[in-house]
Amino acid sequence: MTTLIAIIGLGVLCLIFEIFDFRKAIIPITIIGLLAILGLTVSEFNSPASYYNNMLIVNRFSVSFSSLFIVLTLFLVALSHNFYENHQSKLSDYVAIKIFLLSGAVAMVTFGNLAMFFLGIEVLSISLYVLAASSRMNIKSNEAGMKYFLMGSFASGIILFGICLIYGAMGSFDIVEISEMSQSAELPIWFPIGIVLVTIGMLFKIAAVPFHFWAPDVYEGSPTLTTALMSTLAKVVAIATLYKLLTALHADVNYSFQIVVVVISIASMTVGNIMALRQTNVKRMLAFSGISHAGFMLMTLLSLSTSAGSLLYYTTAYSLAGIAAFSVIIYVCKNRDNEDIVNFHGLGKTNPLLAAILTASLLSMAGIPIFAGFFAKLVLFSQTIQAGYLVVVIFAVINSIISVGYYFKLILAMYTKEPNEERKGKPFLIYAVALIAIVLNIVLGMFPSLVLDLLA
Amino acid sequence: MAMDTNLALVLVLAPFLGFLINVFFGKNLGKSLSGIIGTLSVVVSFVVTICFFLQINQTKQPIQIDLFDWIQISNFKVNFGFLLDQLSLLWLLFVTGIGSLIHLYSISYMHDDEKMHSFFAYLNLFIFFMITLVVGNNLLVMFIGWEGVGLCSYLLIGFWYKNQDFNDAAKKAFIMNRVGDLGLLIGIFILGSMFSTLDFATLKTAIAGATNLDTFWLSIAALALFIGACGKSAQIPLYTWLPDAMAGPTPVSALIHAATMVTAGIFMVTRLNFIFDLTPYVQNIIAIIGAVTALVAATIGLLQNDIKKVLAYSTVSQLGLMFLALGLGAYEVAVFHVITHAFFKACLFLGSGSVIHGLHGEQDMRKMGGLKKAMPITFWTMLIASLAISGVPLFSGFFSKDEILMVAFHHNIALWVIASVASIMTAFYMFRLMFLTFFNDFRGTEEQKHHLHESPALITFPLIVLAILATVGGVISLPGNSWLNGYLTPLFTKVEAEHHLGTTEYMLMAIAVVGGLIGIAIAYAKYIKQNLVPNEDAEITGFSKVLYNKYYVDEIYDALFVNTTNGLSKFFRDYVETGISSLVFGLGKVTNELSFQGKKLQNGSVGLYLFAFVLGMCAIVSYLFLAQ
Amino acid sequence: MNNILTQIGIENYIFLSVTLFCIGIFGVLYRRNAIIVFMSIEIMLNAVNLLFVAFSTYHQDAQGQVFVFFSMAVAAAEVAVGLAILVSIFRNIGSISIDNLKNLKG
Amino acid sequence: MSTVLIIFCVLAAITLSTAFLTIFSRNPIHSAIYLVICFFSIAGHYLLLNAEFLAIVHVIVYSGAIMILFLFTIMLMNLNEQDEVHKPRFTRLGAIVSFCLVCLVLIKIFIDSKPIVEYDYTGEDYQSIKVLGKVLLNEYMVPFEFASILLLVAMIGAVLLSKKEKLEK
Amino acid sequence: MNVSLILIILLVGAFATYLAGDKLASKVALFFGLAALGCSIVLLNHFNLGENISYISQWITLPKVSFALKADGLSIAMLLLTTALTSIIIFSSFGNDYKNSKAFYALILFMSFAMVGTFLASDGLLYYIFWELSLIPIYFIALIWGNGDAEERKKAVVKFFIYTLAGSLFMLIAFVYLYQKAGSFLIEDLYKLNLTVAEQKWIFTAFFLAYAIKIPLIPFHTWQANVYQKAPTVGTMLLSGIMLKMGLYSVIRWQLPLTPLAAKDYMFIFIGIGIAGVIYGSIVALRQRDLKKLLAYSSLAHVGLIAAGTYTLTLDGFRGAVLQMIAHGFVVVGLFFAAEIIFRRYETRIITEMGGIRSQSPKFTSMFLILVLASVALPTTFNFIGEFTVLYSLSQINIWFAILGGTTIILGAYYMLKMFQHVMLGETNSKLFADVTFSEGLTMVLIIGVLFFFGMYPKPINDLITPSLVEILKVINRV
Repeated sequence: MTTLIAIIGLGVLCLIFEIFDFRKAIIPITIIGLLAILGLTVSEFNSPASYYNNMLIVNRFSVSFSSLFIVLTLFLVALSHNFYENHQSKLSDYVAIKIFLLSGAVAMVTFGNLAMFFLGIEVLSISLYVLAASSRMNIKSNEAGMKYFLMGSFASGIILFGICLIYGAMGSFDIVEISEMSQSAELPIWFPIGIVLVTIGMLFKIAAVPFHFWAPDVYEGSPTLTTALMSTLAKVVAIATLYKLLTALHADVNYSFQIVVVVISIASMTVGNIMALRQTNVKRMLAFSGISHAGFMLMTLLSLSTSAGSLLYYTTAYSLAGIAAFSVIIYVCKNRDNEDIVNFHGLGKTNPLLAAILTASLLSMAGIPIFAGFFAKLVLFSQTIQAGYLVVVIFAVINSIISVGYYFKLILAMYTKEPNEERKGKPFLIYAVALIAIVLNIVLGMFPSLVLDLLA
Repeated sequence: MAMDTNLALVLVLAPFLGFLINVFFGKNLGKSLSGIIGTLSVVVSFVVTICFFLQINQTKQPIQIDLFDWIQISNFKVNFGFLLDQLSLLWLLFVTGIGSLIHLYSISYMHDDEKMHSFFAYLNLFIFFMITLVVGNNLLVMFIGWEGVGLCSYLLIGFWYKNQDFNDAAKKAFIMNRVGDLGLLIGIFILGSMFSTLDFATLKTAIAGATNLDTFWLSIAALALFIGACGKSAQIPLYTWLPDAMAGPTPVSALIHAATMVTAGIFMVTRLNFIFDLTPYVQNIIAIIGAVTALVAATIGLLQNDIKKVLAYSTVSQLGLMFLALGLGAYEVAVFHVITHAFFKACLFLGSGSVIHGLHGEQDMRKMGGLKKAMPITFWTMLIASLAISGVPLFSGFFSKDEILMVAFHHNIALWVIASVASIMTAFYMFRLMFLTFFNDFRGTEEQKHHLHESPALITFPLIVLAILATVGGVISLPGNSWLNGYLTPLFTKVEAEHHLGTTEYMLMAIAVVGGLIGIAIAYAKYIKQNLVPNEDAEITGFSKVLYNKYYVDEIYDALFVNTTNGLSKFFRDYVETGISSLVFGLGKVTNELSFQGKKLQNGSVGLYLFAFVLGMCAIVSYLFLAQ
Repeated sequence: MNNILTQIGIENYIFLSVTLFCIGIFGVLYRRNAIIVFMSIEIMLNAVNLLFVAFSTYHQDAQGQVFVFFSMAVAAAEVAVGLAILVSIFRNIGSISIDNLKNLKG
Repeated sequence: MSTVLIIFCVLAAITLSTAFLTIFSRNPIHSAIYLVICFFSIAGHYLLLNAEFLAIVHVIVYSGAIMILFLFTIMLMNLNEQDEVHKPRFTRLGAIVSFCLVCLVLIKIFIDSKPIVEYDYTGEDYQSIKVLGKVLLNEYMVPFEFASILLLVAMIGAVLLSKKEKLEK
Repeated sequence: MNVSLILIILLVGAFATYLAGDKLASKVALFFGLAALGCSIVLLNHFNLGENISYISQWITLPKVSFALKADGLSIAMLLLTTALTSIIIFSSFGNDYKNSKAFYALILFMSFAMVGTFLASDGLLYYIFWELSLIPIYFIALIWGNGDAEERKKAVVKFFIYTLAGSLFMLIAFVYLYQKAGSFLIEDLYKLNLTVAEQKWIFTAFFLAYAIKIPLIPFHTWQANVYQKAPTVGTMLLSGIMLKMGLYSVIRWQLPLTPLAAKDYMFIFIGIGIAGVIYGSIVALRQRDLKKLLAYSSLAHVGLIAAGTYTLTLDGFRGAVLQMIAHGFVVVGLFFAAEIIFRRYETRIITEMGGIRSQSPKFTSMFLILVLASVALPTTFNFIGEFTVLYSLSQINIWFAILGGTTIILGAYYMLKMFQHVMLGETNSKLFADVTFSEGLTMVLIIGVLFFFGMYPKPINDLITPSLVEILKVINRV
């Protein structure tokens, strides 16, 4: 609860700073503020509670995911410094929107009432629409924003319809009440339909096949920092929320629903990976890679009762790798009009550190050991096999193999091609973010219990 | 015992030391010194051998020396050790003895070669391995020597490595030997698993003590061992490498490809006589192959013009005779022939070497002739050796060959006929060689003629020694009173009764002698009376051409094995490899193509995206709520 | 007085709402004019709002109606942002047909 | 058939037909007008269900604010029939197919489901302004405040998207 | 003192090498390589004294993974092989001048680290991690410092990586499945499992995919020749000398004991595959134009035989396989080094462009010839011991296996001597060929020394490995 308030306060503070022309202080203050909020959040870890008539329920799950979101936002805000160098007058808006977005995200994992859930997702979405379209004069950005907006609000409509049906069945928005009722009485069919519709809406947000089409286009068109945000924070928030929704509502997760999850999961992995193979735009490639990772994350829904820890671990691993990768992309593609793979040629020679970081993050995504990505997949596989879905795991493995193909395309470009031009400057914050993210990733890879045991 | 061990080590390691010295310091030592060291090292072995020989001749007790554990197999252990018994010492005697002589010979013969020190190094190495082969106390130590001599043979055949033909010959020798080696290994495997030992002595007692022997597997083992012997001793079907091996320097041909290495097969069969005795089928096969080899090689030898090739086929033919004897169970006879053959064949080779040396490398007999005057010692020594090989009475070859023929006669007339024909042919082609080389006028170039000279003493001395041995070597096993048979008796399980010299035997002897003389006479008529010179290659026709081309066996082998393998290799390389590879790449290509097609679906139209969204939603909802 | 839905039947409201929602979906799929697409989305949201009120009556519960307020706020916010994006697109390419938005593909 | 049901049917007919017309009319302005009618009919439904406050708010927000915004944009862009691009046939086909599909699927499900026959009636006041206010500002205080964040974000966003940048060099 | 020390040395070495800078890198790397070798010898000593040198500690609670390193004789033998070869390989590269050599040598040490880990790990997951980890350095070594056309190289290397990864991921599934059954990844616990035949069969197949690709066995070998050819010689040495031994080692350590019933059922098929590899590899090697490719195919043939030996499930097969693994490791490193020595002088690997080297370089010729002969298993060389034992074990299963497998003696001699003839012999080459330098010579002599020493006296290694192999056989025959 305090987290949410503090975040909103910080957002407002950003806007106030702009008014009083403390522009230079915005990012440092935000970073410090976020660190403080992180501390605040973590301190709630062992004190589960519910606030305001169950509007917000703070438990380990919400705290750990909130912390993850805060860390991710921290990274993204740190990257903003360099990214918005030429847009100083809008800096406060950008940062404030990110902070508000974080508040939406936190609301989504902390919700105790579907109203909070819906508002949270809308805050998140609307912020994202704005950020996607935020490069005003760039047609691609406009297009990305428009596509995202159209499809996003369509999905919102569906989610809303789902919530409505749940309400119709239960007469309440409170998840505790709903979950109690869902176990006892004979339910009208509205309830499962509602759950399914909400799930579909969330599947859209995490870009699972066949609701994934927006993702590559939007990722490609959006400003790179926004893409980073979408592919890490937004995706993680969506899957976490979906997970929470399904667990908290004791939803009707029966066998046929699991079959649907299996099919979607396999389809997402396969489509994402196969489509990524022929991409030359790095952001687009990562978008498809994100789709395939969505497929992996969906595997957690097959063993709902036990997989919270592994979901947290997977999302952490994935998003840390994503942050590291995107920081390098931001650095490399700064002042370029596209993110074509050509820009990465010879990075291994001109900038070995960043190349190494990007390589490491790609390897993590590919699931190569010692990187957290490996354990993430391992734990996932383990749980899924335990749940009896060996087929999914086999598909997952085949997809891991395919994925190496395109991750390595980028690595090859960095190490085997001749560099085309020198890049000037070594922006400290980008280096720091990339390095910290990847180091965190590796540390988690070496000590997976740090995260895995949090929600055990 | 420690004394024995040390002496045995000296025996084995002296040539190895010579090898090491020559390898590492040969270049600095100078040619003569390296030659002397090489020779000395073999002489040392020879002296030690004599010591042992004298000792064992008295005690009659074989000397067993175990050095260390070598290979560990689950059901048995192979020690590295030596066995010095009658057989191995006998072999050692002529290996090191003739070896010393040939080393001595080489000092002069190879003096013009810039790589003389490596020549001696290889020779020493060869002697080392040959000794190992002979003294090994089990099959595997023997196998070390077995492969080692093959290696040295390879090195020495290809000694003039700048000529790729010679290298080809060397390679061929090695590979064909290896075919045999595989056979030997298989034999070893079977014996090992049957009796859980490879040690000769233990093996012998194990077989002797075995109650119900699996004769089938024993026969297979014997056959496999015999294949090994075929490879090493140039028997059909693995004989074709030996004539090609003449590419090496002549001392090598004398030492390795006439006197010592090629007799390894006979050594091995004799060593394992207790196995072969139990497998009569295999013995028959050995006898038949031996006889056929003797005949085939002799027929080929009839028309060869290269002086060394003639000798090479003669060697193959003589080895065939020895195997005939082995196959008939007359091991001591075979051993006897090995020894006499070593004397006269070494002498012949060295003589031919002397001739070649005198003619600066000419080997074609058509370009020789009339060398009698220029090279008298060579001529006389070679003549003696030829007489010996032709079986002229009182020369050593007469006794040994005669015994083989006699044994054959007693077993099977057909084999006797074949062997007799082969020996008549031998007499013919040997004297053809002699007449073409030493009689009539010189047919070479003027310049060669100008330089004709007798070889230096270092070359002629071994010739003389060997000629003497070739003459008197027969005394060790005179018919009716054989020292050799008595000496070897402890080795054999079955002791054949001594042949009494009855009328039949004298008849046979007479037939053999007459046959030999007829052969010589024909050669005399053809090459002295008519003064014929063999035709140029192109003019040879008819069956002669088949013979001259060695029955086209090389060509047939090439077509059957070499070309097939090479063709297969090319096929594998060009098609199968690319096939499998493209199968793997194909998977990648398919996914890539899918990706390419998939990109078309992602066409940027929001309408399509939403359409997919709605369809997906319908599908899920209807699956969940309508299909149930 | 009793529940008004006894006379109408909640099913009828559901059918009406579903149909309206589907019309909204149809509009989104059918039209290429971004403004009309926005309107279709508004129709969808309104269909849901209608159902909320119906359910609220069905349960005799105020929460459904309260939720409609939030839903309206969301609709308003979405429209504001959507139109802002639309305007900026219109400024850049002079058209609001979503068919013209095909630069990003593949 | 009771009066209420008749009113419901009429309103429903108006709602659906105007919704259709919104989509089918070629002129965006007409679409907007039809949409307004549609919204009014929905407000009629609200009134029918005794949700007077909501009906008024609905009219104010939708017909008053959102529709004005639409119209304003349409005017701004000066849209008319000619601007309407030709729709490819398969798009239309796809749209119709999916419309029918969704409709059929959803309606089929609801038809299949068990009909509701009993309706609660507590007689308590649950939808007067007073009650709504209490619920909204007591129970739903946090979402209410959070909605303000939503609007704030929308505002910042709209500004961000249309604000011209001061070029600082 | 326990075995984790050696891992630490290598890992620290990798970082130290990277930090040492380009100039010092090779020396620092060699220092750490030798330190690791020394450490493994000390460990051997401790092991022989019967001390406990394993290390185990809990690593991840859920799934239950331990950081468990256990060294039995087999592991220590592989450890010695790895560390000795690493040092030799590093030393052998002193004659080359690599750009960015700090990264290069760091990667070598890192790879060595991963491989040592693979040989030591006694926890399935830890083992898998090391197994995968070893892929990354070799990928970069081959990619960045490789030779030949860049595009071709990329294709080959990526294929290699994806292919091997593909195989090992199936192994991962098998491990996870086993974990579900056993509740632990520890090898002791996995050994205790009683799986049904059907389960064993698919687990066996999953393992086989991983190992067959890594070793490689036909028909999974297509990556091999190209990568060997394209990788820098150091990389090729690492791959052929040590890395493929990982696969063979794993067959003995993991695959067979975990799935004994399947192994027995499938025995003939997999021995057949191994032997087919022998013949196929030898025949393909005959007509290769590229020296390194030829050696690659020869390697294919040799490992085919080793694999066949392991699948016999006999003590002899195991022992022969392990001996041959070590012997082959040394000889193949030596041969590739010979190819490198030629490349340093002639800048080519095409056999037809060589020839006539012998007269210019007697030392090199002798050493090369010895290696060639060792690789065709001439008695007195180490390879003979291994090959003999393996063939013997095959003959115990079926004499035809021994005969067919034994063709390697003939075919091997054929292609190796043919290669030797065309590379070294013939008319003196017009291009100058300087004889080996001191360091090159030293490298070769070391390798040759090892081959001859153990060829004559394999007992120490035999005594080292036999008890652990007997243990493994006990596990295999537990049912």
